[in-house]
Amino acid sequence: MYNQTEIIKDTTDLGPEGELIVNMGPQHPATHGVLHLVVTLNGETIKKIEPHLGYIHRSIEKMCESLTYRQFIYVTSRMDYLSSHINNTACALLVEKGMQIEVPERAKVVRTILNELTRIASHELWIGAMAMDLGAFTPFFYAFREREMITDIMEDTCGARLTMNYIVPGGLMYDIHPEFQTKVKAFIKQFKEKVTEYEDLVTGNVIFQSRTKGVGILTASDAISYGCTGPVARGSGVNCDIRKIAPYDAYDRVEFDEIIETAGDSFARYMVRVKEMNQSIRIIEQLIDNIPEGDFVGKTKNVLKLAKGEFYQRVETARGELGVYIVSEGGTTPHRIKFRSPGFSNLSVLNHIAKGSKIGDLMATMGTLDLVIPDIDR
Amino acid sequence: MNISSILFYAISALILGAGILAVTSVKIFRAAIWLLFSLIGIAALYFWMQVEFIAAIQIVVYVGGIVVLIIFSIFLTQHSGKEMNSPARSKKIFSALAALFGTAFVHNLIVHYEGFAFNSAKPFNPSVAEIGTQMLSTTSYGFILPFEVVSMLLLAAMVGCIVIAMRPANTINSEIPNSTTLVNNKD
Amino acid sequence: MLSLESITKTTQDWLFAKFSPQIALTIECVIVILLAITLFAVLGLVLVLLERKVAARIQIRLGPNRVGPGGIFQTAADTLKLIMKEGLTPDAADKFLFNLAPFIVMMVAMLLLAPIAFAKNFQIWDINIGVLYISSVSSLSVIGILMAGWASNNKYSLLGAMRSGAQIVSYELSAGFAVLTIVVLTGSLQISDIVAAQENGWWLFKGHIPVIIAFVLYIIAVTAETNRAPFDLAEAESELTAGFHTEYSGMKFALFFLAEYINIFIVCAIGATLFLGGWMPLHIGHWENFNHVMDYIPSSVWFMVKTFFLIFLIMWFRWTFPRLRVDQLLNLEWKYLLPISLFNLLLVTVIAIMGWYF
Amino acid sequence: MFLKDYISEVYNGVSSLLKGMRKTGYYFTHSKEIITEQYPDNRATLKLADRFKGEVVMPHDENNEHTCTGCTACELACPNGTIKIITKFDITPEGKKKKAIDAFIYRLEMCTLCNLCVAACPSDAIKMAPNFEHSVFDRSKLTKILNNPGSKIKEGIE
Repeated sequence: MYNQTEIIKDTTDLGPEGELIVNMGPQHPATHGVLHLVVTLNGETIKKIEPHLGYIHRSIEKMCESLTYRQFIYVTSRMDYLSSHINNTACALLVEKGMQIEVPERAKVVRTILNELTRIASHELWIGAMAMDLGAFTPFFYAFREREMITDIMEDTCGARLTMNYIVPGGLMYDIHPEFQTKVKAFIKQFKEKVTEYEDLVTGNVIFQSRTKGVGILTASDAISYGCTGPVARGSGVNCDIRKIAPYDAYDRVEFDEIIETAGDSFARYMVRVKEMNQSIRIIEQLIDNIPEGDFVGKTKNVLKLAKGEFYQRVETARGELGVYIVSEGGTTPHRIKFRSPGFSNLSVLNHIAKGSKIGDLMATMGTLDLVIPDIDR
Repeated sequence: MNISSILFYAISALILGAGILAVTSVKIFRAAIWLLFSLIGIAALYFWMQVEFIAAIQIVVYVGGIVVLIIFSIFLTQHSGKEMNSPARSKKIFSALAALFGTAFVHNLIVHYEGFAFNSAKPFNPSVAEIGTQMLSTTSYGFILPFEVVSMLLLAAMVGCIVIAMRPANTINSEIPNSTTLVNNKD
Repeated sequence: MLSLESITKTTQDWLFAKFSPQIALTIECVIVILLAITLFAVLGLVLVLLERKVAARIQIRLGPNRVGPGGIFQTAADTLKLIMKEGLTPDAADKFLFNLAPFIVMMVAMLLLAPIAFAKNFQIWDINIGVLYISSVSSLSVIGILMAGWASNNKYSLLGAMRSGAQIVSYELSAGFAVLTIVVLTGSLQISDIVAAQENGWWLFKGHIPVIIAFVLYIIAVTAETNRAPFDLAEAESELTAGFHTEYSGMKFALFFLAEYINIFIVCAIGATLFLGGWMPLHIGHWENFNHVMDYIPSSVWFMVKTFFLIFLIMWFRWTFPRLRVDQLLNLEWKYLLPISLFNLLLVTVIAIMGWYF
Repeated sequence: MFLKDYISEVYNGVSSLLKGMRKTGYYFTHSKEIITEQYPDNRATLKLADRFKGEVVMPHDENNEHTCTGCTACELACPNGTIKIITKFDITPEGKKKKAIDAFIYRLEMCTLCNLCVAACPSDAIKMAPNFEHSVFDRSKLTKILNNPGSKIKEGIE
């Protein structure tokens, strides 16, 4: 890898053969956080991209080792903060699996609904940010208007808008808000009306299409060998939806399609996410009227202790497959914890797929990889 | 001395000063910028002479075209920011001699034919339509032949550009993925 | 009726009666310069506020509304802030050119103001090659941008300047061809002649579909020439942070910012002059009463309304479309706009020769 | 056919752009779609969700009594060490010693508002309050003592 002195040396001078080395980030409007890309350019053409991480490293894995199985869940909200619910679900599922806790049906269904709402919210934010990367500012505000409805629902039920910490091992922290169902239905209604706006402004737009079609092409075999998951891999024709492959919570009882596009370019990844939002709506519609009555949290011991051994649980976040791996020594805290975050693998293909394209294409490619830097750099 | 002649001397000073700076500057980009000012000064001189059409063409061709081209080629060279080495003394002396000789020659020509007499005949003010007609006329003093020769030259230059800019066809479609390599990893 | 024409005429008469011609001319020059600077300041404030309000309305926001009623002093406050900020010059920059560049850009914008007819007989310089003058002088602004990009000694700036250079040089062609269609129809390059030719109807309505195509091409080309979205590659903030003015701050940045808006005003004013009849009121055929009512509206109001309509159109583009990529930008010009405008010019020439316009 | 493709390409491109402009034009002309909330001005009508997790408070009743027994369950549940409970022994009228809280120290600047302390409390002595305007000029003001001065534990709470 690069060391710091090398970075400084390289970037103060022109490289060999007229190469231009540009530091994009850690403070750059298109990197959505503190990602640092050392981009080697030849004119406008990209020759090499080297991502540099570490600007927002908070050693979350190490922190989790000193927290109990109830406490460590809240930290995971801070990894991929746009799908914090799903991160929390992954941890709760792992603890439940390790201790054989029975989760009530009500909790399972509510978790599923909330996970799908989180996915929609994340994709809404992504669609706005993606349009902004390509220079269209307005869709951002339209997307945030719908996302605001979701965060309002979250605020009502979970008490927070971004880092909810609503899911506990065994179920939910408290019952859903009495108006939860009506609000979710109102959201579905508005979403279905307004989703055509993205088609008018973004999807169908000739400039947007020409910016994304045939750009950043990732083949299916490359997607697998780089470990890509989520919409990035599904845009290349790999079916890798954990909700289908290894259903958790209430995903085994709902009907939905795994969206797969085969083109592998930025537009395919874009379309996967847009269509996934519709599938999420479909899942929510099936569940929202059928939330079973009963307890919202299962019976758990006061002090949670995982048996000695190794445990792994994977879920599908908005960005791809999140894996939680715990080595337990039988105590109240994990001995070793490891998160397999989707963003890290998705970022690793950037050099491969953006090489040889223009700087403008780098933005389109990076936008559709949907990078959340705290997720990559835990 | 009226305002008009003050303006003339100011413009001339700009042209000559910028010209001297253009040849003496050690930074190539600055030299280009001084050349630009010199050329703008010449356009200003045309405006002063009230031949606006020529002045506008001077700006379009020299400033908007040639200087921009020069600046672009400077950008494409590597060491555009570095200071150039000062030329050898013998080169300097010969350049100065050449400049002096040129000045003397031009001066001699002007004195021989017209002198510096101020010609105060009626102002030269052709309409744009007249210029257009003259450009395409085949009568005496018509410019149709040079006009067409220049068009041919430009056409040749354009064809040359296109040939240089075209890239080989095989490099375009090499990165499209093969859609038959789709893999399922269902477990 | 109080019009700008009578004011200028009385002023001029008074000056020439009171002073010797040379002094009167000098005083007139000073007045014109003061008026131009005032116009610049006012336009800068108004257009920036207008842009922010238009953007806010399109983006379902309210926009600036805290400084003054409805936020009308927001841009004044911003200007004050920019004046008080330190104008930094990077250490490794070519300091002379770095500081010169914003002034070049501003100067070009000022020069372009000369031949614009703001109202009936209210024009700084009715030069006989008006349109050619505008297209030649506007080609100078690219020099300022190239200078700024190079002198900053910043890679983003350099890339932005290169893009901007390629963009302006190529889009000048189709803007020029669009302007030429009107020149062909009018048979004159002088602004006052072009306006006078539209007395019985604007060229946009008189000239059939080719002129409408030329109008569309003109709007696209000038949007690109003024570096506005969707052609704002020179300052594409998601790619190059701020392009050629990355390193500028304080008043030097403000000059670039102001010049951008002044340039928009100028190209829109020219567009309004060429295609929408300048200060000519809207006249429809033989509706005498209607035409009479329209004549009561001062010519300066007509001019401003048309110009601001075009400015709004350009703002509307900016807040709707994504940005093009640099090679697509050049593709658009060389593969679409240029062939269409060449063909269109041919069509207009045929129409002009045959006299098929109204 | 080449020319036909060319023209249809131009037509489709332009119509897609016009579609987008129609949408933004719609929003430009419909001012009731504006969603801006003018925050400090709308404080009076601002309605926060009742579950909003803003800070931890300890409710007291009209007799200045709370229900905290000082069991330190919240202190143990907190992942950040936000809560510190200092206990003392009160002498009840019967002459018996009874454990009570001296100070319930809550450090807002360290709190992640995860709600684990509230969930852990066996006697519902603390809860989350929907306050979000927490900015102060001095960091030490964020360290709060939640029990009111002179407050007592409610009768019958063990």
